[in-house]
Amino acid sequence: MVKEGYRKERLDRGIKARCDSIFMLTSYREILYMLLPRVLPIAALIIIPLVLEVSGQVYWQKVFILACVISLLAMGWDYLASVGLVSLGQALFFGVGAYIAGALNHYLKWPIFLTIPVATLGGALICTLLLAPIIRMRGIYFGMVTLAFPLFFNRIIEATKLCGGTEGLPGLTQFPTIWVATYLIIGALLICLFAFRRIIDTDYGMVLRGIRDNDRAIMASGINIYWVKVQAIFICAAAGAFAGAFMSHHIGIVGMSVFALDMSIMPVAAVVLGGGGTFAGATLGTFILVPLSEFLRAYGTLRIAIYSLVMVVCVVGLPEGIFHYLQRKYHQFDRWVTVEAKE
Amino acid sequence: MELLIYGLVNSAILAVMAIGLSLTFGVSGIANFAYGGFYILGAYTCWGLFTQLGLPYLLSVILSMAALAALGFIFYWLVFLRVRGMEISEAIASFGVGIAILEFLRWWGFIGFYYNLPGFLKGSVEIGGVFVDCHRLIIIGVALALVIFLWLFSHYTKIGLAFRGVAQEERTALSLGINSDFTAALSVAFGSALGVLAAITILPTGTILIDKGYDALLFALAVGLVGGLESTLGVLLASLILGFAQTAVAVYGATHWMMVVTLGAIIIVLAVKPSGLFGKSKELEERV
Amino acid sequence: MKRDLLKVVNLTKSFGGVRAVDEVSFEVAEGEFLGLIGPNGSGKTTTVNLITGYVKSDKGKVFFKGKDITGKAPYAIANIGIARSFQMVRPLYQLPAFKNIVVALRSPRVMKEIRGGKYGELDDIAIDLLEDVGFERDSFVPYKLASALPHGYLKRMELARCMALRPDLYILDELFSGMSMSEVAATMFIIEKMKQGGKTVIMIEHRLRELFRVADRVLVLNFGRKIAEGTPKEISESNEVKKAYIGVEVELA
Amino acid sequence: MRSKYFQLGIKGLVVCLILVVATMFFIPDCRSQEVSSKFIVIGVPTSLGYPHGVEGLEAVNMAVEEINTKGGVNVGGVKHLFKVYSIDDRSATPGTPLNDSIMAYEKLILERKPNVLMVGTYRSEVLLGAMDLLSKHKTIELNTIAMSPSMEKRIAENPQKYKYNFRVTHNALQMAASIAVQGDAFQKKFGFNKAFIIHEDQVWAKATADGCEVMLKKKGWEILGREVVPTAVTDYSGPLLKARNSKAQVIFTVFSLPETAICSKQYYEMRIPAVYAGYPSYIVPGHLWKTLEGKVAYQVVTAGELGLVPTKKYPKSVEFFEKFKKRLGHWPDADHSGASAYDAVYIYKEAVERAGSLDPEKVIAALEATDHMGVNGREKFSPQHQIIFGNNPKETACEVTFQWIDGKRVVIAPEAIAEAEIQLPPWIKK
Repeated sequence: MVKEGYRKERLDRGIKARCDSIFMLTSYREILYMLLPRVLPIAALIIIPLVLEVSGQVYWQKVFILACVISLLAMGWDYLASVGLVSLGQALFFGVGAYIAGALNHYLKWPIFLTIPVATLGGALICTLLLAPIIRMRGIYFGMVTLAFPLFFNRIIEATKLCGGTEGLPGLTQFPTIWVATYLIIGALLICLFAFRRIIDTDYGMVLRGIRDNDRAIMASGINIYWVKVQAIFICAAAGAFAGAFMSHHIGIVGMSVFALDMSIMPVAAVVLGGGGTFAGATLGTFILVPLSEFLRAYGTLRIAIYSLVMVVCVVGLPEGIFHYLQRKYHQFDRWVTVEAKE
Repeated sequence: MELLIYGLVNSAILAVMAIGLSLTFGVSGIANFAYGGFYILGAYTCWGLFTQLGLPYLLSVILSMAALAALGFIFYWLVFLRVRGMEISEAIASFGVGIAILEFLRWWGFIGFYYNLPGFLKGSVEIGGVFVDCHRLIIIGVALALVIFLWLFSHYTKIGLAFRGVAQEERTALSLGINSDFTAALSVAFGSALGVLAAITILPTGTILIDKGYDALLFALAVGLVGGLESTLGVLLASLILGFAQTAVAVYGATHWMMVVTLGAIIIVLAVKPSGLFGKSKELEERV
Repeated sequence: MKRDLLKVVNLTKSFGGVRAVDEVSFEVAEGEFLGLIGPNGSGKTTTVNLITGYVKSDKGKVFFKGKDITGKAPYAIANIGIARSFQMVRPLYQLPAFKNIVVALRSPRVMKEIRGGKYGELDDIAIDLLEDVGFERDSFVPYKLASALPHGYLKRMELARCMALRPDLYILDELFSGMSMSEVAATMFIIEKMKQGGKTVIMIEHRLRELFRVADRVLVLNFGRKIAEGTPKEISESNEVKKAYIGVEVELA
Repeated sequence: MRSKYFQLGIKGLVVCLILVVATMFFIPDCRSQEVSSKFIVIGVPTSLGYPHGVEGLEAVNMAVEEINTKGGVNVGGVKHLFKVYSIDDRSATPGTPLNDSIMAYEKLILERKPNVLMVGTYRSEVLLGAMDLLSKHKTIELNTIAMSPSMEKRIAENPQKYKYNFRVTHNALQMAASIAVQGDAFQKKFGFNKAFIIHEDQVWAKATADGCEVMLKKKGWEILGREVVPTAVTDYSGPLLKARNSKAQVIFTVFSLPETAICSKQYYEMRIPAVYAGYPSYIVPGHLWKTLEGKVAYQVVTAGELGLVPTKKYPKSVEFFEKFKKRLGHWPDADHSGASAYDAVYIYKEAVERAGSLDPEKVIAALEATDHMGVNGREKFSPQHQIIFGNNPKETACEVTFQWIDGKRVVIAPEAIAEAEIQLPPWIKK
């Protein structure tokens, strides 16, 4: 692939060079160039469940829903990472949301349309209060504490037999049809995707990103970074808690294993695979990982081994993430130019 | 008395488990999440060499440690080198490798209760009215020996000094002609070998099981986090604290809460002193 | 007599066994321009870090406008009205230069005065501020990513960020370090303007010629201790100061 | 450092990955169409990373092969063959989320359209969650691993909805009854009446221990204490010491996880002056004496299934055990699920033949009327779809109590099939 006497040159496409900050679209092709990458995935998200229905793949519809759920967690992770907080315990948000919705439905018989919002807000509040004391920690240390939190909850529930203990709370109200569930989660996914992208681009989002880059400079600017971080955790936790509440109603049971390690690892892996900082990368990552994991189910226990190896290869071989790679390829082109021989 | 002896045994187990992980982190700043995988892989390698190939026990212990050290070394060049500095990628990549090893072994058929390593000594003794099997006493011995050995190693040998150099200031070490990549790879190798030693010391108390790998990682992390990941003294102290806390809870409360105590300790210690009891990461201490 | 704006009493901090700052006390009056000098490692930056809350002091108190601000968080101190620049500039490299200033404009202290800050308004204020410190208004410079700007510009951007906070007290930590002669001259102009505007400034500097030109009073630190205090003229003639700066030619302004 | 070739390789890999995923999404799965109407499909959703699951599947395969070589099942005059599909629900691995295991169930049901599910999940949580799923898809399941009595409770509450679940193995309460039978033996021979209970933290184990406590108390036992051991613990000295300090004469244990082997070893090393008994199911397998270097000596164990601890008094069990051991190539590791999975296939076969149809409603009716002489004894379902256990294999299904003596499993209870009498460990002075 390396040509003798040539070297590769990488150029931005003209439209990209013009479009980075100021829009000067001059033809429908340029408009398409800008719009397609944004519209196509949304269209795909909305159409895929229909396609799956038509082709009779009921099971893959469920996989699709699972992918959306994980994707919410992954986007929450990405949002939190944009303030420099690396969470390894998305299962905490997921689990708290799931248990609140489960308990409200199981003990108080609240209907779904009440339990999910209450679980989303209440779960976010509880998680924020839990994480607030350790907000000063940075890097992998914050990650390790968040990793320990869900396991801690798991043991607490096991020890105190709270909410059904090891048996869980079975027989929760399920969604009336699969379509309600599907489009509810797709809607949540799209709202999160666009809201997060929007927030990050505002001045407020700038402060968020600034905290990750250099929190000293932000503090010297008189901004209370801890309060901003708390807000970020709240938003991330709300996304996670919604996912949890949704999931417990979707499968109709909530048990201790909502705090399982998989729920923490999957979102992180998805973001790393898809590429962080853009939210779209997180979504792309989950929509690769989750179906891949389902596909590998046929290999039994080997599935996890293959799956984690694929993850390792991607992390090691493509550190920027797939989304950034695709984005670069879309906006740039390579060409070979001759290398002038040295005299 | 029971509390004293079994607390000590428990602490020793935790210390032996954690020391490999903490060594690697202390030298190269790598949290090797594949540790659990190496731990179990080493145990099975030793089992295979000993029972299937019929090698002498000591030889198979040494061979399996050497094999895993080599694997750790290769693992550094293949994986860690490419993601150095990106903490999250490091954690995910190594964790992925660890899971892959464990689940591959499970798929290969290493399930069930056939796999057992002999203890170093049989029989049991009575100390102050409490029966302890000799093997557990040996674990205490191994833990002590390891700590002393590590201290001597890091203070009086050339590689050990290089380790310490890299641990303290990587750039200065580079300018002094220490190859920091080589040293880091060595540290991963060394950590893995210690992991195998830990497995061979601890697992004869039960049987070799895949899930023990996950436990080993969790406990090693717990001890490391409480004590400060890079400090040998911290590991020692943290395993004593956790070991006695667990045993006390088990004896006077319910066994139920053993794990809760461990995880609670992590959360509290990290919230109060983020670098652990004996950690020295200055950047974590600064109020920024 | 003007009242004291900042009062530092017996400030002490040790790192390990070393006493970085040892029983330092001084006051800054309103409208005063205080110079803080000393050889490398004499505890100047640590003193600033202690005042602005980046490092927790072992002993001693800091009063600002008569109120005790010891141990408050850095952002709180910034909001009370002490703005500082950093010796080692670490701007938000991922953001354009003017957005770096907008971050400071979004602090509660400034937002109270601006009220609302309609879309783009903050950007305009930021660009005005950058112009004040010598960024060419109609060029691309204010819009460039901070990571693409040369060091001298970043230093002045730090100054603009301090000004954005509209503080009562400026603490400038080695503003001139790493600047070229012409940049120093340009920045000196801004500093002099600040002095004329009656701003209260604490300035840490190694370029004594420039410092002595503007400073009302100079404080000398060595090994964490205050060894001398006085007008620039007194300081430049002090033997003790000369001893501290062995090998360094002390020039008169 | 990295060569260009390597980078390209990675890019290629990523592209392939995306392509594979895309194809999976859009190409309909054609495997589900190969199922012919001539087959009766048995789905085996279970934990294939654990002995219970693997051996359950093997036992199902063994029974299916036997039936198929004999010509299959006669459904209303038409011969059908059995076909087995399995899926790994990973439910025994602690890190698996609930939804993952339930998805495995759903995948199997939707893609293979099985007539019946066998063996089933490892974790009770998943069993309870799957009950709703089964009633939604109208699929019958014959469980042989999970032991939580909550299943019967739910069936009793809503028989119409949950009628699809049957359990061919014992449940926790029956286990408790068998442990109480052990107690009788101690009482009769040595006059013991002080007990200490240690159990692991699982739903069924808790239920078993509860039941055990009640039944032992009824028989005049004094329960000196109870200890719960969470999963994944490596040191059991705490509970054992408590048991010793309470001066108990018998320690009744309820364990299923393999790491509880440590407890057996520790008990032996610590020379606790109380007999180690109950249901420490990991020391059931025949090779354990060798693996644990004889550190299980004199421990008394109740095994769930007669077929896995055979006794000459019931020839059918020996016959099965030899066949099964030959097929596995080693001693069976699991304490239950092997023999009952084998029986489950025959029970289902007979039910289908009696119903003369594959319609779930009719098959359920036929299953409820089951009366089968299996390897575990005579098997009948209770109204809550649970096999009835008792003390004589000629009348009901049977659990076995044995004691490890000189490397052999010596059956000591129930009386109808006992080969020898119970013995005390030499370190206990009567």
